[in-house]
Amino acid sequence: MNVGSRRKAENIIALFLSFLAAFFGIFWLVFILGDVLVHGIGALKLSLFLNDPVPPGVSGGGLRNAFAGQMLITLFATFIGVPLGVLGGTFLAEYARGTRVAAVISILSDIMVSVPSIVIGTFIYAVLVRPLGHFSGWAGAAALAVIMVPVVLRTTEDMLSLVPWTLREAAFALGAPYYKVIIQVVYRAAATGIFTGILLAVARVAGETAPLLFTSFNNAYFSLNMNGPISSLTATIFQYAMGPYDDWHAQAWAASFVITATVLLITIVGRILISWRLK
Amino acid sequence: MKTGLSLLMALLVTLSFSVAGADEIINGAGATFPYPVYAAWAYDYHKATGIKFNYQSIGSGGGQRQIVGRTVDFGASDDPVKPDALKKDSLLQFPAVIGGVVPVVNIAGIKDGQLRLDSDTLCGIYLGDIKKWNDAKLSVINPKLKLPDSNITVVHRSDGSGTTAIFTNYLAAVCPAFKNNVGEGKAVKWPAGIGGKGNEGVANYVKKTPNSIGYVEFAYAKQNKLTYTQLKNKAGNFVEPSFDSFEDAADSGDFDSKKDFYAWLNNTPGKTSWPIAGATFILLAKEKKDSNVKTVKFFDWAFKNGDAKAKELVYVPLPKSLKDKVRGYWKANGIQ
Amino acid sequence: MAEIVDIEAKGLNFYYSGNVHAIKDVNISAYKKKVTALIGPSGCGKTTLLRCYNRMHDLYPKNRYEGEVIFEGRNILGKDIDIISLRSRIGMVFQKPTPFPMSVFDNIAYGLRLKGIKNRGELSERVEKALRNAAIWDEVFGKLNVSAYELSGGQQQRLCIARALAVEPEIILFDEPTSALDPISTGKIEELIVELKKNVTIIIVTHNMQQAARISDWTGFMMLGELIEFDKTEKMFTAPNEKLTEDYITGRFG
Amino acid sequence: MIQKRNPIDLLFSVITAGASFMVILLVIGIFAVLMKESSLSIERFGFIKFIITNEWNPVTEVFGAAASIFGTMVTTAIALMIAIPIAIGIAIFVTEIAPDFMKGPIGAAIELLAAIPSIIYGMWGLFTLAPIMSKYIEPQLQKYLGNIPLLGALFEGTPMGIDLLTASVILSIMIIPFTASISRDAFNLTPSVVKESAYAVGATQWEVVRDVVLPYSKMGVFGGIVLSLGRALGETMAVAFVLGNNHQITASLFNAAATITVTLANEFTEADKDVYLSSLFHLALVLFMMSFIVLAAAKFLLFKAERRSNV
Repeated sequence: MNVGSRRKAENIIALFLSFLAAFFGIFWLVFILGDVLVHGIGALKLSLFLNDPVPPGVSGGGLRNAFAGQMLITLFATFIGVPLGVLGGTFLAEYARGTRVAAVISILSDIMVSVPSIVIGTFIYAVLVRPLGHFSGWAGAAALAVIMVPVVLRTTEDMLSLVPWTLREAAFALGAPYYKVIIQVVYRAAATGIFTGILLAVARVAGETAPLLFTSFNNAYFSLNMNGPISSLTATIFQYAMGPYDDWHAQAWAASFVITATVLLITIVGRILISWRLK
Repeated sequence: MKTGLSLLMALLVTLSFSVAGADEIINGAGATFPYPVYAAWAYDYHKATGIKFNYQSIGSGGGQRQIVGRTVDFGASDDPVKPDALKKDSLLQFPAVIGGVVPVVNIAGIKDGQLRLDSDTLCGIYLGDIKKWNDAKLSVINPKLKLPDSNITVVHRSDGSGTTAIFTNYLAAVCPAFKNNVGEGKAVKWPAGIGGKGNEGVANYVKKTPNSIGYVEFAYAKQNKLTYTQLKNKAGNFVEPSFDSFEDAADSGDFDSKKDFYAWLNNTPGKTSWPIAGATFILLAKEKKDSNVKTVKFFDWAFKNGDAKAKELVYVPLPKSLKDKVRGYWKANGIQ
Repeated sequence: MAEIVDIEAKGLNFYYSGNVHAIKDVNISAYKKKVTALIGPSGCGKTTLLRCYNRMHDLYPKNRYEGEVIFEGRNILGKDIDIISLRSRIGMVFQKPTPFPMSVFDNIAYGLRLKGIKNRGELSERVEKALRNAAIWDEVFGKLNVSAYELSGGQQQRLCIARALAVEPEIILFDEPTSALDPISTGKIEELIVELKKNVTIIIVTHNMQQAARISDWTGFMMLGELIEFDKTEKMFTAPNEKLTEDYITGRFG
Repeated sequence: MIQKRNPIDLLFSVITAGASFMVILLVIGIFAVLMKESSLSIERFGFIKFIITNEWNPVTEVFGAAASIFGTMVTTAIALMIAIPIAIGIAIFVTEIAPDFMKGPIGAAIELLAAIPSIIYGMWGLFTLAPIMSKYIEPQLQKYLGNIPLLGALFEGTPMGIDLLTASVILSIMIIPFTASISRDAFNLTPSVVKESAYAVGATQWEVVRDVVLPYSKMGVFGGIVLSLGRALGETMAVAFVLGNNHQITASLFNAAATITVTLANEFTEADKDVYLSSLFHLALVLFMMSFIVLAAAKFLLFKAERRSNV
């Protein structure tokens, strides 16, 4: 019976510890979100979206430039990264299914997903910024695209592999060429999954800062010119939070709130799509 | 849905290319030291002319690097570049405004201008030799203050910085130990402390860290209500940082357009002059004729209309004679 | 031969979360050292009933029992019952082999160690005994230290039986133990079950009526959560009282 | 008549192949470009010597990565030490212990927290955590652990909140949800029937977790830990705000330090001399290789383990 009570005590202690770990972890996380929420909403004003920054000391500035720049960079990164990723994933899951090449590319992509994003920033600086002679939104978009490609590629590959082979056979049996089978049947069957993967990839790059520091740089003005330096929310948060002005801090909180809310929203939509697809 | 998307995309692409032509923008980057005044000038200039002057304060090292790499229209640096180095990278250099570097502290109960420092103590703190605020050396020159028995947290710059260049140039000039152990430059190997990015970063860390000391351009100290100290100057007087004490320092400056205005304003002999001051410079790429004209137009406008704003932010506008020299320098280099 | 009731369900009702009434007022006894088979069409509640005996349903929230299951004079559905020790006395073998991710030896020793047996000699003695009783000793005594996953499906299932036997339970519950196995392995397990009843009481859920006929002493026929008929196996398969039972056994439905 | 292969199909296959070969091209390209850009530094300081030299002096133009590598390793190690037990605790809680009505929300919350951009963690660290660390946590650590020989050396100096410890804590808070969510997925792969059979022998909840769930999912959890390790190695923004940017190797966790990523973020646009910039590229190359090797090694181990369990 001693053994029994010892085991029970051990059980309770272990369960309590795990509860404690969960509580501890979740405490900090709620703390962070709460902080961002409280400070962010407090600083959220309409002028934040409508005005451009003003010099420290002048009131009424906003981050219109950063919102526009962030959207533009993310959008173009998506336009570059997604087609490459989806097509690449298609090759691995369809034409190269089961081959050694596919396995190698697949593993390399997995590794690329974890390559530090700042390293990608230095790479783009060396191949796009310096040769062209200026920082540019394109360079920023390219850096983010490089981060996106392996993510989208792997999700596409996984999602396409989940489509039953018999479905393809059924289409082949009707005399369709492979590319039509892929585009008209396989893509359609895997559409939700791929779309979710794309959403999550967008959410991930939308919050990236490090690769933008040396590529799209920053711009104190509203600019839609992808050929020149362009502002981004994340780089602005870095500048403003590190700066000494209270105005800047408030705006950094507000920007953090907006970017967190956006990323979470995209993620939630993605998750809902996943559960919806699994039903 | 699909056509809508591609329409949107086409629109965006054309937009982002077409704006390229119409956009009047000057891109510059560099010193954080003059950022407050440049930002203020740029704000007024944009209102007056509609031309955008995008200045990113990344540090003087960055300003030099980016103009050498030609990734910006102009670079800005508080660390004057020597004429032969300018020639090598085919650059032009002129001063834009003058300011002072001040030590700032965060000690409970100590107010602006109360703490006195001299070259010896400042040097000792930055070398890590003086570790506590109640160190005997500090007590001697501050008999009236009750300094705490706390460790000093030293804050310095982490980026390539003209402010650091001016500050270390001063320390190296007055303190042999510093010259030998650390040296001078935009970025040095600090023996102690934490590094903030930009004047902004140092100001921020000092603000947030009790018992810390840092060095920033005076405008940052003012705008952030940081506690500045007195410093003993070459003439042996303790002076407070102010427009006047900076102007005194500026007066002794020897700016020569033939040497591309290369000059330091540290440890000047004036009775009331602030010992750590410097001009901040603009760097142009010789061959970028079009953007140079735009940049120069901006500074010409600032020389005419920006003095009041500069004074408000406690920068010293260039003296009239120096402004004329700079204009002559532009002309001589074919920028009209 | 006197039949002694070992475990008895009285007026047992069971509801899955969401109030699905899965067991409806069932009264059934299992006799000591006999094999009781539960048969019936899919979804009739036989597995659900089986899992009441060792309160497996407690692992999932919002499941609810009503009525009693009497074991050694106590209602094991009571709140004060220590489920952990109950389960070490009523063993269970599942539909598919479920070896733990550890060696053959450790799989068998697992329950013993939980009971606090640490002595190496005693452990190996009891592991060997359990493996012999499960008629698998001859096949695995050379590979006690290899992962249990390396055994064949039939061996894994007998390993699981040995694991259940090792803690010397009074009752073992079998949940369709052969449905995932080939005929030869099935035959071995059936022989084993007949052998085991010398020592333990067995309740077995099976899909296979021939199996029930071959190995059980008593048979209960269930449908839609109700126990339709419960009787000696010979009686059930030759002259059932209920029309439904007869229809099922003769293959008219199910 | 049997026709030749549809030309559009051929075209499509070539296009997709091209897109997927982009990945190989990128890996080789990044490696080659970083190699080329750091050639000046490699030539001047030597590839290996650069890694072990503890000197980062822009004045004398002598550069060595030891301090940055040290910072990267220490922050990563401490972050993992804190994060792994907590993350696994969370995963156990969410999969095995929590009442059902909590499982869903907590699980979802963790997924979402894993998606928060790292810069948010960094900024929060500067504004909120650093003052808490310097006022409450670090003085307490110093008080209770500071006098223990050897261990005490970790907690020497002024608790200023801008230091290795704070950076490591933020990093750990950032990777907790990530690690927890992967561990949870791994735990959920344990077949419930195997868990049931452990319960059926009379195991307690903890014993089931310890003896069945953990061993069953150890490969998945290991993979998750490696991914977290990769994230921590390469994370920039979460630590950039609170690390203090000082190139030094010290025993005390209360000192400012630098990691490879933070050095790059701070100094990359500012390096004014060619050898300075080249050294920064060299740092990037070192980081790239570090994360590449760690992940490739983990992939290899997992691959081998998978093959073994499939036999």
